[in-house]
This record gives sequence, structure tokens and C-alpha cells, in this order.
Amino acid sequence: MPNLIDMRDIIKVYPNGVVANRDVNFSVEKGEIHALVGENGAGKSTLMKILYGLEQPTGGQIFLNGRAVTIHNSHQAINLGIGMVHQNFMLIPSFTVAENVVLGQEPTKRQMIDAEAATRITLQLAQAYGLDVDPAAKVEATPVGMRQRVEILKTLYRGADLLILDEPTAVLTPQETDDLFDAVRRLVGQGKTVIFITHKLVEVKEISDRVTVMRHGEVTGRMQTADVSEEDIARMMVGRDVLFRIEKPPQQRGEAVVRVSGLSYVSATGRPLLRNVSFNVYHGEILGIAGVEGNGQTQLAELLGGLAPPTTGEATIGGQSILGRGPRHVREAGVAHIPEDRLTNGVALEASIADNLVVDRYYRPPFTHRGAMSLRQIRQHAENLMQKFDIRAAGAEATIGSLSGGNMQKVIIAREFSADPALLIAAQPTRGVDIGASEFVRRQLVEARNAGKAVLLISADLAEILTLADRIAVMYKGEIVAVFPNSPDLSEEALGLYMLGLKRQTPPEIESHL
Amino acid sequence: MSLETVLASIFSAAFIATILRTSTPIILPAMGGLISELAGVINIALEGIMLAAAFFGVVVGALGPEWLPGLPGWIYPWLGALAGITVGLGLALIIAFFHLELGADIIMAALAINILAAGGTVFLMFSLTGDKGSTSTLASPALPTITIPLVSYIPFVGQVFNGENLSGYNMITYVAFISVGLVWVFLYRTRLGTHLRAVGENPAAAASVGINVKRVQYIALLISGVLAALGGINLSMGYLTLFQADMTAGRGFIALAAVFLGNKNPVGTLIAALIFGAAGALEAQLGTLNIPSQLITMIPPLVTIAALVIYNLRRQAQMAANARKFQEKLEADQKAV
Amino acid sequence: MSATRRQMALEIVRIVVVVALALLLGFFITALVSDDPVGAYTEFLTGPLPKVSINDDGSWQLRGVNRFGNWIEDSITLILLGLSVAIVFSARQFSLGAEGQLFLGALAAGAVSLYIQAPAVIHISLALIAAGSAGFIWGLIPGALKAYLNADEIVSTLMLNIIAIQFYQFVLIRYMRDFSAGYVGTEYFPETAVLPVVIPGTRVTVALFITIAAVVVVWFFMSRMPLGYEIRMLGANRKFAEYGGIKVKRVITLSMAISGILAGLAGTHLSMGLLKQLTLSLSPNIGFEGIVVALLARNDPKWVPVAGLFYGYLRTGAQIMERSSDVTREMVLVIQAVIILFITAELILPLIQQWWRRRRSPKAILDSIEEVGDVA
Amino acid sequence: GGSPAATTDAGSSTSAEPTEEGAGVAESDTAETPLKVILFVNGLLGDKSFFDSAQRGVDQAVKDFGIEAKTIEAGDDQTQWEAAIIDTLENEEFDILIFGTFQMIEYLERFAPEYPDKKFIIYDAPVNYENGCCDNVYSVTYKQNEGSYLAGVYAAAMTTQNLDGMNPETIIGSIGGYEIPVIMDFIVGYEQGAKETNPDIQIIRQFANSWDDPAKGKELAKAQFSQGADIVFQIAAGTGQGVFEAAAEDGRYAIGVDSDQALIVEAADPDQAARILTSMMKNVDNSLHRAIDLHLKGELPYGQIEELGIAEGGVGLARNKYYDELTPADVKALVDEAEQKILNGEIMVETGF
Ligand SMILES: Nc1ncnc2c1ncn2[C@@H]1O[C@H](COP(=O)(O)OP(=O)(O)OP(=O)(O)O)[C@@H](O)[C@H]1O
Ligand SMILES: Nc1ncnc2c1ncn2[C@@H]1O[C@H](COP(=O)(O)OP(=O)(O)OP(=O)(O)O)[C@@H](O)[C@H]1O
Ligand SMILES: [Mg+2]
Ligand SMILES: [Mg+2]
Repeated sequence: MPNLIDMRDIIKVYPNGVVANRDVNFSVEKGEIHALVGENGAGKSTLMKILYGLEQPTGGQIFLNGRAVTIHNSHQAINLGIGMVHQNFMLIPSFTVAENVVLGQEPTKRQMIDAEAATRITLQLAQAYGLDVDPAAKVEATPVGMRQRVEILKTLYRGADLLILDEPTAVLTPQETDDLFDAVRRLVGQGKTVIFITHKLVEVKEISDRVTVMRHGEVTGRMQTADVSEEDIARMMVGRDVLFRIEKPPQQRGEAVVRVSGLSYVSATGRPLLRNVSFNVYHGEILGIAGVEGNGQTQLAELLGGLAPPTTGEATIGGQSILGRGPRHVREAGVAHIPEDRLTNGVALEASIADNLVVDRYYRPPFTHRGAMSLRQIRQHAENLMQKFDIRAAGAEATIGSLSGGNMQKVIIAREFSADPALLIAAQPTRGVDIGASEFVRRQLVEARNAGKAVLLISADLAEILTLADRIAVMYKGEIVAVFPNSPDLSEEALGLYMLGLKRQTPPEIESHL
Repeated sequence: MSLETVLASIFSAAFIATILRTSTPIILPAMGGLISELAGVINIALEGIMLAAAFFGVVVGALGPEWLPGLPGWIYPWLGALAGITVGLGLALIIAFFHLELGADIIMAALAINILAAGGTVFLMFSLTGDKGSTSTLASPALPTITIPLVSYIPFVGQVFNGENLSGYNMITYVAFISVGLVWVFLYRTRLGTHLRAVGENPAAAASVGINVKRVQYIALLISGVLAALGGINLSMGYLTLFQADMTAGRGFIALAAVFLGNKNPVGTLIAALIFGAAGALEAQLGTLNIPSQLITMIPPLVTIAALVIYNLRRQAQMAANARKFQEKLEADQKAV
Repeated sequence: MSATRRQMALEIVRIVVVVALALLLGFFITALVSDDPVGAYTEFLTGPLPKVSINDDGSWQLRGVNRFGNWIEDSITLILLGLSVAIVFSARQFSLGAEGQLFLGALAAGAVSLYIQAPAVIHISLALIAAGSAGFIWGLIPGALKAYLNADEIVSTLMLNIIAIQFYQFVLIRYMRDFSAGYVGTEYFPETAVLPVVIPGTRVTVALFITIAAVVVVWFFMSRMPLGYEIRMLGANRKFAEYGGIKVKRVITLSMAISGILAGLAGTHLSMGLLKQLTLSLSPNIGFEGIVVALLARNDPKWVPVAGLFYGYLRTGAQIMERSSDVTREMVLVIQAVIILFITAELILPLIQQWWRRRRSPKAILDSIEEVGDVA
Repeated sequence: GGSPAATTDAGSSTSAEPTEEGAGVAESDTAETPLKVILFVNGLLGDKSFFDSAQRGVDQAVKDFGIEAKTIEAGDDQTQWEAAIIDTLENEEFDILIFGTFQMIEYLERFAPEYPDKKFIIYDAPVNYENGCCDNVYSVTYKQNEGSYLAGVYAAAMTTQNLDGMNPETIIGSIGGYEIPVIMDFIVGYEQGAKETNPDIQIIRQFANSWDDPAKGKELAKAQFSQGADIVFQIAAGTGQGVFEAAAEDGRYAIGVDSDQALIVEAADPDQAARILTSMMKNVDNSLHRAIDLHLKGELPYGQIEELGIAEGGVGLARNKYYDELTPADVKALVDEAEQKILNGEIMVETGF
């Protein structure tokens, strides 16, 4: 029996000359879960976009069930039974969840869109696959986790036989990931096939039947997952051994760097998102904020980054209030911020890497000297950081838009780490970053802490928080419901109870750890 | 004129009739502009399309009997209207083709169409009638007016519904108001309309669910062409019965402004177009007072800017009120604890 | 390096091909309406250039300096307006306010010219400053409305244009005009307030140098100054700029205001250079032509002079053709429209290229890229 | 294209009127090379009044005298005018170059002396001959204020007549294109005529601030009608077309300008023509036709200004069939009397310049 998908000798050269795929051969059997892994920029997304008709290959052929096909657009891909969940969200922010789910194939009644049916369908699908969403909510007002679930529902609704999931778990909590995996297994049980891209090798091991590894645009290996260890895969991806452990010397906690007190925030539409949040972050510590996504972490990071003024409350550094006067003020007070939503806030896609790397410092020497900017310095700065942070791109003048997702994240990390901040807010810093780079980012976080900086780590990845944080605060519905010093006995399950609102500490308990 | 006379004219049914009439050639192109803007293909050639349609409507309507003799007389105005719409479609198609297929900047393409319409209409008018200014020497046809029976007997109401002379409004005025409803239904209740909004907001996302972005944008531009053409036809075959070089006099751009002033939705756009119409009507009435005419001509833009400012101030106030409410609630909660 | 150079070369080929195509199409249209299309089109294509005529005795003479001057005069206006538009468009603010700013710039320059006496250098400088300030303020208004009230700039600038022009006419008709003249216009400006001519036989004045300086300054401003950087980042992604600490509201306001300075200066070129007085309508709708120039130059200040000279050549050539042939003014507009349409059609060449590429094997493409070898 | 008949048949009853049958053609045919005339339009043709009228005069001269003529439209962009003039002077062949409007004076005074063996005509504005300049320039001006005075007398008398569409109120109106001197000259004359006929008259004066927005013209006229006016004098080129439409639609009246506008629209729209009571004619066409004729005969007084008023047939009311039918005898008499008084200097009409 022929393979479900056979991509042969695929070449993809982007108009800017980047060779994203070089003679790639990739095949998927019917009914399997096939993991596709590789470093950032290895060409995974490109290969999948070709399969989904969003990019046209420069060369090569695609066979579906042994029959040669050309896929000019995603309409055709959908008709061929291919569905794709993209790495970057492909949603219409002003539409409701239900509208997004049925977009393109809306149910109709007497030629008019049947909104009720859309809601009903969405709810049914959500229940059937355990993907909880609010059909009536506008997507722009939903948390990232829900957006991811909406994306998956979209492909399910289209009845895809082959699902391409491009890093779907990057934004999910462990519970959500488990739910997703259940759903995926159920799908495969019903005869569907799944291609799964991820940077988390645990997940590869857990869910996939086979795995294909890519590196620099080429396939470097394909094997049965059961036959290989995480370390093997990692070596194939990176070309060297990867250390999964991070050495963390005992904490040298100093004075409080930032004191946050009574922070509350209500959105423009009148929804309260933060309630009376207070905590301190000390010199030489990583404070981890745990919580199911959508419980106020995003707003907390944004407020502390100066992106919005709090409704009430304040944050001080060295006794000076930092909030209410915008990001410039916050940054000058010594705060750096890796934002959660990198495409919205973190980068300007059409600007060059060099320009992106100085957005917080362009006005200071050596970049601006006597009112004029030094392009040489800016370029030099970019080249240094690109080297130091291993950013793969055509050059410092390449636009951010031409980078792979992981490399974009590295640009942001490079900028924020190099700002030499007193407080570093890191919101989902390793989301979508390959294992080599994640390791690098985590090491940097620990180093910053060792150097006496205060780090506020917001992450949906509990394992990450448990590895890195010195203290952990849990947020639920915009409030801090528990604070613990980190210790080896603290388990993901224990934290989970607080994250789901099933347990909460008393105010004095919280206070004692602040 | 005395202020009392002017005020009497402003607070009259006839004034409402005037507003309906003066807004018509703004509402239609504004609806067109709205649709293309929502599809992510801003159409700043509304002006040129209106002008060209106004011209072809008159010329085909008036010279139709010469070119296609023997048809029943009532048919020629309709032929003219059809020609105008066809030309509107054609010009929109040129913009769409150059932008979507050949990668031309959509603003440049539209500016070119505006120039083309300004030059082309006068060139053709001169070739056909030997006149460079207007077609006043042609027996210019009008589309029918519609009179609503019976209401004319009711004071005030009669004038609102049938115009100040109780002779009814040109049918395109009705078309304009109906178009607002249709556009609303189209945008929010049909598949294509929904796709159109999706394409405008996030084309990549729309493409990823199999919506043919290019096709949708073609359709949006073509619809905007038809609606702008109707606006032009209204000017030359309803509002007036002649074509005059440059007779659109910036209404296409005003329509575009109405789209943005109206916050890019059909009802808001309608309201904005009515504000423009009312400001124009007000300008005409107040102009009879002994006030420098330039200051009078500033009334519509000043009204518009005022509307813009008031709208946004109110929104800001709303947001501040939300925050205050929350804060009070929070304080109350804290006291309770 | 070589890849960018190759892209540059390709871009130049593209432009040449597309311009040639556009001109060819223009010629076909001309052929349809003219009895002497070749003569008419020759006037169009060569009209703005000065011509050397050789006399019988071998001595030579330069002719058509006037027409050459027209080209440069028009290009000066277009370049200044193009720069103005390029700045706001870089900030992704769709301001259409150049027209109004130009009128008020001219008005301010006129007021200084007529009501102040000073030595030429000071007088002219004051007038330029006044015009720039007027443009600045008239850009500040929609800028502030947008930044602080989120009021759409398309609406506000279109409306402010009407207000500016009406205000200009109001002041001119009621106060500033020369009441002894039979038309609405001020007295001619005093010598000290007329821009000195630099190319004899034309009206090309020191505005030429002002324009060259403006190009350099705007280029430097946009690429080498913090505010220029802020404008570019704002245009690339407003939320990113905000996040990075750029005071976005201030930048929006200033981008429109600074763009107004250039439109205001364009007003001085018209009033103090070309007309030497204020008249009722100056140069109607010229503000919108700046958009064409800016877009042709892709909002890049260093390409604005090229685009301005090109578009100016097109306009001047068109006027000359209209005057000296049987092709009417309206037909010339049609030809101009066709040329604009084709010139922006960026994909004409890539489409041809793609078709050509399709006939090459993918391997060959890959190899040709590997040869260049500048991609990791 | 079709025959541009409509542009030449604007009938008028003044003395300088050329005969349509072209009886005089033969005499001028004797010249070996025909006279070359350029009409320089510092604006655009198609204004339905001023420039079109000049064009008509030159066209008629081409027909009648076999001369060659060319028109150069310099457009609305004033910054291009000087360039266009220089270009014309340097590159075109001509015997007579015709300009119009006050805005051309300065250019003419500058360039005419540089071309002493060429002739220039300027209409609607005089050059200043005092400094010894311009003996190759002939200036012709029109007393539109005199003609407009008659229009004012007429409107004031008609507004109270018992005629379909007239009301007993004494309100009349005018709509100008822009508030500029030459338009003010019309309006001042109109208002003086009206006031001297009926001191209680109320006159609405409005400007469209546009020459080519007939829709706006229509709204302004309708606003005036709604406020009690029943006759509106339009001096607004293309914008004025809307005034006629408003009159026809609301059953009121208009007065045309520059040409006999009722006759222009008559064939296409008889109802509208019947609402144009008369037109204040400014016979630019006749004056140019006459000037070319005189030039051919060697009689054109270069170096001088001719002011054409009522006496010279340069301006006057169109007494066409609509005027005849709709105007009561006593009103006709009143107008004739006013005309007589202007002619013999009993009435001095103010000017708007
Ligand atoms: N639209 C584009 N234009 C030019 N280059 C691109 C474009 N999209 C991707 N690339 C380049 O192609 C290469 C492969 O990118 P791709 O997105 O396929 O990587 P990936 O394997 O999905 O990486 P990640 O894990 O970071 O998502 C990268 O070098 C990237 O910079
Ligand atoms: N060839 C195509 N490529 C991409 N999109 C298409 C194509 N044909 C139709 N569409 C999209 O589908 C929408 C509905 O089109 P149409 O009614 O023709 O198809 P349908 O058969 O009802 O749709 P479907 O097959 O998706 O259920 C259109 O608005 C369009 O966006
Ligand atoms: Mg990817
Ligand atoms: Mg009356």
C-alpha cells in the first residue's frame, strides 16, 4: 500500500534567496502519528506549508496515496483532506470562536449564515474532543490557550484526514497537552493521520509512532520512535550532545528589587483581569509565576512592562514608582521584558534584525551620538548578538519576517538579556524555541539570577518553572492564591490544585513568603 | 436673509428632504468604500468611478435613441444606468487586476483611475458632443422618481417622504437607503460577506481555511465599483440631469471619509454620510445670511471634525467610567472582607 | 552583498522594462487620437530637455531652456511634497493633508513677504520659517487628534484641507489682496522676498537648493536620527514601538507635523518662486501628486528625488505635447494615467521571470544560489 | 464626432453679430497666407460662459474669414501659466495672440514689448498703456455691471408679477462662483438695479466657492427658493447649471449669464429653458469676432482700450422668445427705460472692481 503522503525531492527557495528545503523526502503512513522535529529554521514549517498549499515548492513532487498532486492553495488541500494548525495563530480576532471555527465552510440556512448552528457545532466538537472553548467569545478577548484549541477545532470541523499540527503544545498547559494528546489518539483511532511538530522531545516519545528529523533544510534521519532515545534525537537535530540538566547553585537572595503592591487592572471592556496583586522580587532570585493561561499572567507582565497603566496599585524599584509613565520609563528604571506574544509586541516583522535589536536603546550612546544614530554601531551590535545568541539569518539587515519562529524569539531574548536589567520579566521565554536554544535561554536566565538580577519568570511550562524558579507564585482568576519557596518536594500535581482554584493559601501564609 | 427665515427653512420638512437628497450621492459610494475597505483593499477611486459612471449614464441615455433606435423610450435611461454600472465595474476591475495580479500599489492604481476618469470623460464628451464642459445640450434622461401614494396629504410627513415638492425622490435615493440594509445583511449574514471581513482582517488566516483571498478582494472591489457607479448615476440622472466635467466635486473622497468617520460599519457609515449631507444642506441655508461664504463653506468640515472628536471623547469617557466602576467595586469588596 | 546587488540590478531592469511598456502603451493611445503621433510623442518624450541648435556659421545655441526649467520647477514641488508624504506614510499614517498644509505654508510665507521688510537673506529665511511653521501646525492638529483621540486621519486631513483652503481664500479675498487689481491676488512680493533665480531663463530658484537640502535632511532624519527611527518602527509595528519604549503618541503627532513642514515649504516654492504673489487657487490638487511620488519612491527619501524628477518629466512632457500637438489636454491625462498604472505594476517582470524560471530545473536554481553562497 | 452645432448658434441680437449665412467669407479669402490666431485660455474650456464664449467667437471668425486658429488651454494651475505663455511665444507661429482676464495683464505687459511685430488682444481686462507699453496690444472690456443692472431692474419688477411660480414677496437672489472682482461687478450692478427699482427688495447673495459643482448650485438655489426668492441670477459657470435645474424643478425662475443660456438648453430641455427668463449676455464672442474682422480690415485700434457696454452691444439682456412671452409690457417698458437712462448717462452703475 502506498504511503498516505510522499513528498519527494522537495526544494524550496524563498524569493529572498533562503533555501528552506533542500531535496527533502518526507513520507507519512496512513493512521500514524508522525513527529517532525528539528532546530529553529530547519524548514519544518516550510515543508508543511508546501503540503498545505500555502507555499509553492521550487522543485519536487507530492504524492497522495501514490497519486501525484499539485496543491495550489489551501482550499485544494482542504478538499484533499489535509488540515493544518499553524505555528502562528491564523484567527480573525474580531470574530467569535464559533465564527472562526466554521470560517470558510459556514453552515447556512436559507442562504444566510446560521449562527446558531455554528455555535452548536462548535460546542459539539469541543465536547467530543475535550477541547473546552467559549463559542460566543470574541477571539481577541480569549486567552492564548483557548486560541490554540480553536485552531484545532477548525481543522476537525473541516473533517481533515491528515492533520498537521505545527507546535500545538507550545502554548498549552500540561493538562491541556494531555487533553490534546487524548484527542489526537482518538482521532488516530478513527483512522486519521497526524503530523506533529514540536520541540519537546518528551512529547515526541510520548505520542509519536515515527519521527523525522530535519536540520538546515535537509532530512537527517527517520526512524521508529520506540527505537531511539531523546538524547539520540537531540543529537541528530543539533549535531552535538545536548545537556538536559541545568546546574543551579544555591540562591544568594539579596534585597527586594521590585515591590509590587495592590495591582489591579480592568480591561477596556470592563472585565477585571488583575485583583490586588502584591509580591516582591529579590536580587538573585527567579520568581516563577505559575497558573493556567488566561488567569492574569499576561496582564501582569504587560503592566510591569509599562504597556498599560494599572487601574490601581503600584510597583516600585528602589522606592521609585515605575508604573503609569509608559514603557520607556519602566525600562530606564531597569526592567527588561520578553513579551508573551512575540508577533504582536516583540518584533517589527518588516524591520531589520539590527533595527529590532535596538528598540529600547537606540537613543543612547553608542547608538546615538550627538543626535545622530550610528549605523555602524547598530550593525556591529546586531552582529555580536546574532553570534552570541546563535540567530540564524541572512544577515543583520534581513527582515524579522523572514526568520523562523524560533529565531524570532532569539532576537527578542538577545535584546532583553543584553539590556542588563535589574528586573527581567520573561513571559514564556522558551515557547517555540528548539531544545538547543531553550537550553541556552534557561542557562541565561540562571546566569542572570546568579549575577544578582531579579527574574520574573512567567511560564505555562510547569517543568520549566520547577527547574528554574527559586520561589513560585500561583495565579488564579487574576489573584495570587499561593506562594511557595521552591523545593524538590514540590510536585506539578500539588501546584495544579492551586492553579485550578481547588486550593488556596490564607493571606498570612501568602504574606509569609512574599 | 433674516435669521428667522433661515431658521424656519432649517426646521422644516423640506430640510429633511434636502438631507436625504444630498446624502444619496455620498451614501452609495460610501457603502462601496466600506466593502472594499473591510476586504483590505481600500478604494480611493470612488471619485473617478462616480465621475465615469455619471458620464456614461447620461451619454448612453441621451444618445441611445441615436445609437439604438427603435426601442421603447422608457428603456434608454435604463440603458444609460446599465452603461454607467458597467463602466464602474470595468474601472474597478482594472484596479483589481493591477493590484491583485500585477502587484500595483492599490492607492496608485486608484489615483491613476481618478486621473483616467477626469481626462477620459471630458475627452469622450468632446468627441461625442463637441462640448468640453457639460452635456447640457443633450436631452439628458432621468431615472424615474418614486412617489409614495397618500402620504402627501399628511403635512410634514408628506414632505419628508415625498420631497419638498411632493413629487417624490429619485429611485436611486431609495436604492441608497436600501443598499445600507443589503450591505449589512451581506457583511454579517452571508458567507461571502463573512469571508470578506475575514480577508480584510487577516488575509493569511482566511487563506489558511481555504478562502480564496484574491477572489474575495476582486468581488469586493467590483461591488464597490457598482455602488460608486450608482452614486455617480444618481448625480447625473437623478439629482441632476446632466453631466458636467468634474461634477463629483470631491464626493468620492467625502464618501471615503464617511467610511472612517462611521467606524467602518454600515450603520455608522450611513450616519456619517447623513452628517455630511446635513452639513451641506445647512451650508446652503446659512449661506443666505450675510456671512462670508468661505466661513460658510467651512461648516461641513467643522461639523465633521466635531463629530469625530465628540465620538472619540465619549469612547474614552466610557472606558474611564468602566475603570472607575471596577475600582469602586473593588474597594467595596475589600471593605466587606 | 552580491545577493542585494543582484536584487538591485533586477529592480532596475524591472523599472526600465515597465517604463518602456508603459510608454509604448501611451504611444498606442496617442496613435489612436493624433494625426502625427510620432511628432506628438517626440514632444512628450524630449520636450523637457534643452536642445542645442547649430547655426549655419557653426556657432551653437541652447534652446528650450524654458521647458527644461518647467521640468525642474515642477519637480521641486513634487519632490518636496513627495518627501512630506513619504514621512507620514513611513509612520503608516494615511494623512492626505499636504494640500492644506501647502496652502497655509504659502499664506504664511506671503504674509511675511508682504508685511515685513528685511534684507533678502533674512526676509526669505523668515518666510521659509513661517511657511514651515504653518505646515507644522496644520500637521500637528490631525496628528494630535489621531494620537490622543484616535480620530481617523483620513477624515481629519481631508476636512482640514477644506478648512485650510477656505481660510486661505477668506484671508486673501478680504484682507490681503491687492484691491486695485482686477482679480484676487496679492501685490507682487518685494524683491527681497522673491527667491533668486539660479538658472537664467527659467524660474528655477534657490528652491532647488532648498529641495536638495530637504532631501538630504529628510534622508538623514529618517535613517540616522532617533525620531526617524521611531517613525519607522511605528510604521512597522505600532505595538512593538510602544513595547520598546517609544512614545508612540508623540511620534504620531510629530510625524504628521514634520511632514507638514515640507508641504509648507512646497507652498513657498509656489508663492515666492513661481508666482511671486498669492493667488486664489495656487496649484489645485497638487498635494495629491505627492502621494504618487512617495509611493513611486516606496517612501524612501533617497528615491524621492528620482521619482519626483521622473514624474515631473512626465507631467511637463505631457503639457508640452498638449500645447504643441493635436493631442488634447484630456487625452494627455489619459496617457498619464496609463503610465502611472503600469509603472506601479511591480509583478509584471516577476511574472515573466517566474514563467522563465519554471522552464529552468529546480536544481539549476539551487545551484545558482549555492554559487552565490551567501546564505547560511 | 457629431457636428458641434450647438456651440455656434447662440443667437444674440447685438450689433456686432456676424451673419450666420457667411455672406462675408469671400472678401477675406484674397490674403495669400491666412491669418494665424492663437486663443490662450488660462483655465479650461467648458465653463459654459466666459472661455467658451471666446472660443465661439474665434470659431466663428475661422468660419467667416478663413483664418487659422488654435487654442491653448493652460489649465487651472496658475503656476503653469507663465511657462505656457513663454512656450507659446517661443515655439508657436501666430499673428495674433488672444488672452483674457485680469490675471494675464502682468504677463502681457512683460512680454508684448518683446514681440513688437506680433499683435495681442486682451479681453475683459485692459493693459496699462501709460508707460508707453503695448502699442501692439488691443484691450477690450465689458461693462457687465451695466448689463447686470438691467437684470436687477428686471428681477425686481418680475418678482411680484402674477406669474406661475412668482410669489408676492419681494425677494430675489444671486449665486456667484467665487467672491472675486469680476463676479462682484455683476452682483453690484444687479443689486443696484434691483434696489433702484424697488427700495424694499431683499436680495440674497451667495457664493458656491466652486465653478463646477452643479449639485451644489442646485442646493443653493433651492435654499434661496425655500426662503422666498423666486428669481435667481447665476454667475457661476458650471455650478450655475444646477440653478436652472432647481428653477425647473421648483417651478421658479433663473437668469442666465454670458450667453443666451435659454437657447442653449432649449432643444434638450424645453421646460428648463422656459424657466430662464433672460440672460445677462457678455458678448465676448462677438467682440473677438469683431476684433479679428477689424484687424483684417486694418482698423483694429491697437494701443487702445475699448469698453463695450450696452451702447456698444458688448453686454445686455437676452430678449428672446421666453422673455417676450413671460414679461408683461410694463416691465419691458421699465427695462427699456433703464437701458435708455444708462445710455444717456442718467444712471451711473457702480462697479465691483
Ligand atoms: N516567507 C519567508 N521568506 C523568506 N524566508 C523565509 C520565509 N519563511 C521562512 N523563511 C526562512 O526559511 C527557513 C526555514 O523556516 P521555517 O519557518 O520552515 O523553519 P522551522 O523549521 O519551522 O523553524 P521553527 O522551529 O523556528 O518554527 C528559515 O531560515 C527562515 O528564515
Ligand atoms: N477555488 C477556490 N479557492 C479558494 N476558495 C474558494 C474557491 N472556490 C470557492 N471558495 C470559497 O468558498 C466560498 C463559497 O464558495 P462556493 O459557494 O462557490 O463554494 P461551496 O461549494 O459552497 O463551498 P465549499 O465547497 O467550501 O463548501 C467562497 O466565498 C470562497 O471564499
Ligand atoms: Mg516553524
Ligand atoms: Mg416674489
